[in-house]
Amino acid sequence: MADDIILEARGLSKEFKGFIAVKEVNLQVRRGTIHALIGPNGAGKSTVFNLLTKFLTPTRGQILYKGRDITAMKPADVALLGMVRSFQISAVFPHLSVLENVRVALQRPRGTSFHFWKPEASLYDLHARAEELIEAVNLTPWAGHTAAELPYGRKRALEIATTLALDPEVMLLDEPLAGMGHEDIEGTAALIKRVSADRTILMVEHNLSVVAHLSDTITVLRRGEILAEGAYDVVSRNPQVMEAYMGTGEVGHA
Amino acid sequence: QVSNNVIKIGVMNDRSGIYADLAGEGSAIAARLAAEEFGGKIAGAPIEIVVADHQNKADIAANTAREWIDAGNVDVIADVPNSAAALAVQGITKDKKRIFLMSGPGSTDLSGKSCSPYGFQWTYDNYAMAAGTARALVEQGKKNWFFITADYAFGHSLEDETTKMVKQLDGKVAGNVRHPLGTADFSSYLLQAQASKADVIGLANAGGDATNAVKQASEFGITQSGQSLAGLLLFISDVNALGLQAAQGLLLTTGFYWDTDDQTREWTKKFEAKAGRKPTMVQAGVYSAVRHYLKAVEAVGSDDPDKVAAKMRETTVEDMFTKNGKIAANGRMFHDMYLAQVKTPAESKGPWDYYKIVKTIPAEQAFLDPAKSGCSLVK
Amino acid sequence: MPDGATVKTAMLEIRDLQAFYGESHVLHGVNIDVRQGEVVTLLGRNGAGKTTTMRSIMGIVGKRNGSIRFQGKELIGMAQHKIPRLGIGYVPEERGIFSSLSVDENLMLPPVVKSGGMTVPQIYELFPNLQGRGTTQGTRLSGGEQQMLAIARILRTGADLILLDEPTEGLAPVIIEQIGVAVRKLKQRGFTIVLVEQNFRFAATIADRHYVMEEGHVVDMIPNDQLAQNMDKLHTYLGV
Amino acid sequence: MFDLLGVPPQVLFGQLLLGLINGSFYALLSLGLAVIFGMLNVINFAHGALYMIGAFVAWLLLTKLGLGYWWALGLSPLIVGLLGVVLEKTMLSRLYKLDHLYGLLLTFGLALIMEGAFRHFYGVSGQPYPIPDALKGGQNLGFMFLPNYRGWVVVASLIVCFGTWFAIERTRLGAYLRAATENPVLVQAFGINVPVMITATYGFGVALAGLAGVLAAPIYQVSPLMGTNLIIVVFAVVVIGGMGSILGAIVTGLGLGLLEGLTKVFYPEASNIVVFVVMAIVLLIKPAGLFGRER
Amino acid sequence: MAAQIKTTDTQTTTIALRRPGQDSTRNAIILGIGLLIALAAPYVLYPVFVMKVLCFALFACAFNLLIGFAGLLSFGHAAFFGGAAYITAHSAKVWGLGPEVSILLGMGFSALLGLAFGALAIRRQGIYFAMITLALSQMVFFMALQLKFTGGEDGIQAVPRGHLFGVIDLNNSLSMYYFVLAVFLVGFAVVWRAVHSPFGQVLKAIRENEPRAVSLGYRTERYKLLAFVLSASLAGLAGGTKALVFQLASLTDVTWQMSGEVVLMTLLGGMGTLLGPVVGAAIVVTLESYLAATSMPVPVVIGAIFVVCVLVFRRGIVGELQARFGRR
Ligand SMILES: Nc1ncnc2c1ncn2[C@@H]1O[C@H](COP(=O)(O)OP(=O)(O)OP(=O)(O)O)[C@@H](O)[C@H]1O
Ligand SMILES: Nc1ncnc2c1ncn2[C@@H]1O[C@H](COP(=O)(O)OP(=O)(O)OP(=O)(O)O)[C@@H](O)[C@H]1O
Ligand SMILES: [Mg+2]
Ligand SMILES: [Mg+2]
Repeated sequence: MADDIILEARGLSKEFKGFIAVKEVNLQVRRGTIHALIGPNGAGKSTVFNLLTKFLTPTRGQILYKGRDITAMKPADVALLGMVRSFQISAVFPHLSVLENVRVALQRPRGTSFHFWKPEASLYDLHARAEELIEAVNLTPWAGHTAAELPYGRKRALEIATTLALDPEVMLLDEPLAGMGHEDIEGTAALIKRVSADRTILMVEHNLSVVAHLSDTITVLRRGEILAEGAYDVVSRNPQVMEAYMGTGEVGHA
Repeated sequence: QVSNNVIKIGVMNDRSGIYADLAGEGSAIAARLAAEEFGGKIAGAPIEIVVADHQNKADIAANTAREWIDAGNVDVIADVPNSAAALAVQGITKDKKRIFLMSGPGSTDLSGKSCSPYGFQWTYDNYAMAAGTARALVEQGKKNWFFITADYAFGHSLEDETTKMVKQLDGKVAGNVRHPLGTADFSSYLLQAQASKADVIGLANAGGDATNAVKQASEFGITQSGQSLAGLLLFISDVNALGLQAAQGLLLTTGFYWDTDDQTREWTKKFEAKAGRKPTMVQAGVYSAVRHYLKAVEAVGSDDPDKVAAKMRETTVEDMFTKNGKIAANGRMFHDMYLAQVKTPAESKGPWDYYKIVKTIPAEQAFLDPAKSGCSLVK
Repeated sequence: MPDGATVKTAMLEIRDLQAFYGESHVLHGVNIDVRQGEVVTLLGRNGAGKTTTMRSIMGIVGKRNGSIRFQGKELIGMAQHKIPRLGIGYVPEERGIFSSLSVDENLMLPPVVKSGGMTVPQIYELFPNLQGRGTTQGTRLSGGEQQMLAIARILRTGADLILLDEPTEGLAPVIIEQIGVAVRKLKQRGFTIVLVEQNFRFAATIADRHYVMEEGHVVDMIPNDQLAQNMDKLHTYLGV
Repeated sequence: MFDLLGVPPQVLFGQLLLGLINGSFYALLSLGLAVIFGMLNVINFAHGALYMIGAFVAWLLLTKLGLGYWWALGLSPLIVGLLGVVLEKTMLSRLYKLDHLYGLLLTFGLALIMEGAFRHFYGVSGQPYPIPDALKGGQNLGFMFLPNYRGWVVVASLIVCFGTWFAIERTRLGAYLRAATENPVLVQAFGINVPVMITATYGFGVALAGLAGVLAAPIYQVSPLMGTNLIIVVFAVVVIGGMGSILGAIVTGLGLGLLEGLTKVFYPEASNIVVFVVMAIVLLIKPAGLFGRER
Repeated sequence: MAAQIKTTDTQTTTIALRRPGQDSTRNAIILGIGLLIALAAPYVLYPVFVMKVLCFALFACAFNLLIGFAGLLSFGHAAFFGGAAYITAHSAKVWGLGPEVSILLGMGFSALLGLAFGALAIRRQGIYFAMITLALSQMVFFMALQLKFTGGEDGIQAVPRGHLFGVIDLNNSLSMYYFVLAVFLVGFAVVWRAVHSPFGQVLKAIRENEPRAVSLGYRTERYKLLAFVLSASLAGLAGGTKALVFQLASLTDVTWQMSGEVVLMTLLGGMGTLLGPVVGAAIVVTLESYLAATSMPVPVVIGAIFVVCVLVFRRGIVGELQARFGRR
């Protein structure tokens, strides 16, 4: 069982000048699952993300990735270990083309990224793989455009493609569907499902129908603490969760 | 025989930077005045004057000098304040065998280890400025010195020369303090100088550093409290900029003062008509040097640099700038210098009436013995 | 259009509004009426021009033509900073919380333009999350908290027309409910609200009428009580 | 009597006092820079040139119109401020939408023009400007002779510095300004006339430089180059204090003045470098500067 | 959403990026013409002048590598340029080393200096970065002024050009010229290659969105630092070469005005374009030598060009031409 745990937080806490944003969080993410992190605004979801990916340093606690303590690592090194994140607000390289966006991620594992004496053509063999990824997120018609030209929803898709390019074992997605139109949501949700096949996904999302549909395990955070954990059916019937997060359910996302 | 049938004089100096006031366009005017005395022509060849701004950059100076000589038929280069620029030009004129008349630069290297058979250092040098003032003051009994020195080669050499002279005359140095180039505030250094109880505070710096130091010395009441202030390299343009209120009482050495005799006054009138102000010693020196050069050309009937240089060395310099000036083997023009004291506002009768000539320093005392200059031309 | 704009005073009248971002023509003749005390939503897909409509009202798009009258005053041609002073408050889509300002400073930033705005205690009551966070740097708040702050600071100003651009984006359902409650309360107090929403289930709980936009045009107007009949149409518009 | 590393205490007191005086100059200049940087995100490279112009305006008022120091103290900052307003309206305001570096480059060009023009017309050796009669003379403090004028400079600059600090940090104005730097469009949409506010800010920041210029005129030579050397040190002060931090600018200005004063006594060779050394150390420990916020 | 996609547009990924064939022929033509001009130049123009242009062009290219492709504005590049000049001059004059070794020493010095500056400055961005580099370079200026070996305001004069590899006499101005041209071409090629390399790609990505690059596993500071060191070394190469051309190293080259000048050259020619800095350097150097003989105040003219460039001409000459003739 323990081997199954790919990512684990033990007693994770984060304080900002006296304000406790995350408090004694123990989180276990099992290999090969989609794990959702939900909770009211300000519950500390993004902060947990930032802690896990080392964009923030925890005040207390320990982070284990594949059994290895990564608490003291730099963010870039965490990514090198195969745990890659997306951002709550879309993060692309605006003046690179869609293809180049993906290629930048693809070129990283090659170890030639410091090679300032090699021609760009040494990267052209990555194009086939990049085009595959772009195809997978339905961006093929946009491949030659610069990322800045894409509509918001497409940028999110591009971000996912870029993240996938690293073929991460663990993907952390912070509100991947936020700001997408209805027409994109379904497609992206399906995409997430598809790519989860051979990897682990930890995501923050407010769109409950998607969360319900996708996730194997749900952890509910409230005021920095874990309120409940389990499958959607269990969690969503928890009265505390209903009070703190779901409300009466009548205005939820379409 | 005149090359290209024109005698072309290149006046190169700083036309917009820190030396623009003491050299600048005024030096060009001075050169033109010299040319006019020959009717603008020698042996049928017209005298032409070109100017360039070296912007105090040695590379621009070098480049301009090279281009002037290679492509512009310039026969002689004059002025070039800023020692770095002058050293660069000296190197080129030496290589290319062209005469170089230095009025602006003060580095003794120019007639020392970097001397050239074609280079003539005319008006002053740092040794003369420093040693002249030091000797005069020590002889007045002001034996205890304190230096406020600009912390780079120029300041160090000015301080060294003065110290040597002071010690040689049984004076002593109470202390010194070094300030960076471009210091605005001297109060801290002045306070240290005051605390040293020295008789004389020697300012081994130049330009804005020197004027700021003088101005603040007066603010802190240095001279009133009995210490003397000696500017080791100050020009009349600096005194003019300071105003007599701040500069009064200051001692300095100069190679020329416009109000010395009728001849200088007469020439100054001509200069002032064109320049709108009185000449500095550098500008007057350009006149004297160019005139001496032209005289030599006239005498030899050719602008061949070797012949002209030889002729220049043979003849003594006689003009409103100096009487009986002699050019030594190292290219140093030996002439009398003056020790001047800045008048008080009450003593001054009007603008530019700034100096009391306290003493004439004979040429042999004013300048370094060529034998000790380190110049390889001196046997 | 089947509304009786003359029954109540029209507070905001938009006629044939054209708007441009540089070369690109984004709005092609938008007509909208909002009456005093109403809650009106603008629905439409991404890029339909909803935000641009709001920005046109505030005078912060590149170029606009047509007519926008607020309480009888023409806004087109008016100096930008005078428009809010007439009593219009704007909560932008991207929230616009200032990172160089603390939460308190963010809250107190917009000048009060009319009396009758909410007091700070009332605001804390509405958005308890904001309480006690006064000295935190504005952008250190979580996404949802920032949204609350953005709404809260406009409520303080006493503006009687409030433009809310996607106020529920990124908010937890329970907070969305709270905001719904808040909007209804504001309506009771006599505020007029124009709201851009993607979440039309939410919109349906609070709005009087819905304008549907597509590619820079208003293509339909559905009163809330006829929503049920028009559900199919709406689904095609929004591509749900 | 005890000596401190060979320096008698009297001398040390004197040096500390002088450091404070210099520091107040730094503070005044870096304050203007900080105000402009904080609000416009522009590093005003022309600050030194405008400081110089402030001094020159005082000199011109005196020589051309016969208006003395006290007139200049009021008029000169006003004139420099107006010049700033014109520069902002005609040039700087076109650059806000672009990378902030363009503001730096523009003001760099402007500085060259202004200094070059003054050099061209007034030469470089500078012009004398007398100490006003009311402030002539000095006090013998026992450990040093303090010219009255220097005392006045400290008092005047400290008052201006803390007045400005108060106006910006302790009133609503400051919040408007900071918000407008970040998102002018939105602040405008709250009903605030941002362009006017920004113009006024630049004018004010520049007027501070002009004021420093007038204060400096009787101490230093009024020369076209007077700003050039100073400005880089002032930049370093602002970096150490934390760019855009008003309080940082003031405190660091004073502090570095003192530190520099001490260096001039103990190790004068390093007195120009000390500021940069401090800067390097501060940046290693606190990259945003002593009082700066990480953005 | 639909409004944005022009469905008539039949873009496919194959034509998505640059079209290598067409682009490289055009590049080859431009470079070929440039090379011909450069080879012929010393017979038409004054060689020392052209050498100066080349040195500054290389300096500007080095600077451009940083601003144009990594988005970092260094306002202290004079420290590398001038610093290397001193080291090269000292090696050649005092230690009597050959020109190639002297230049390499100068360059090595700049690289180390760049490493030190970079380590301090890289932590900040934008204006902060500019200010820090400026202040650090001022430190170098004061050291150059005060240290013994630099000769203070006189600089190091009469630096021997020596014999290249002990054989070719560089005192011959044509040999010197072709040596400088070769140095320039090597430097230029390094910049060109670096920009179009895997490294260049990462650099661009970092400039665009640093946190994202970090999240992809790039240790961005190291990339920026490498770019900085590269740029500093090339600036040093230019400075060292210039010291041999003029046979002198002086304070001028370490002043902050020099740092400003290289910014001007790059801005005028076109930031982020490969040829821009070369064009900009040629214009500024020509202008300066032309102005030297007129009575126009040089700083005013230079300042005015700066202002005009920033206000109306931000793409610079080459950038403007490229925009006009539709090249990316
Ligand atoms: N750097 C910071 N300084 C101070 N407080 C912070 C900081 N970062 C986050 N916080 C606070 O920590 C709490 C958790 O924030 P976080 O962004 O993790 O929330 P979240 O769960 O992601 O919310 P949302 O769903 O709204 O994005 C919030 O109250 C926020 O204000
Ligand atoms: N600053 C801008 N410059 C150019 N085009 C823009 C700009 N802002 C928006 N657009 C374009 O104008 C159109 C309308 O955009 P708008 O933001 O009004 O849409 P929206 O209906 O609010 O969409 P969303 O639901 O995504 O917020 C879109 O095609 C968009 O791409
Ligand atoms: Mg979040
Ligand atoms: Mg919108």
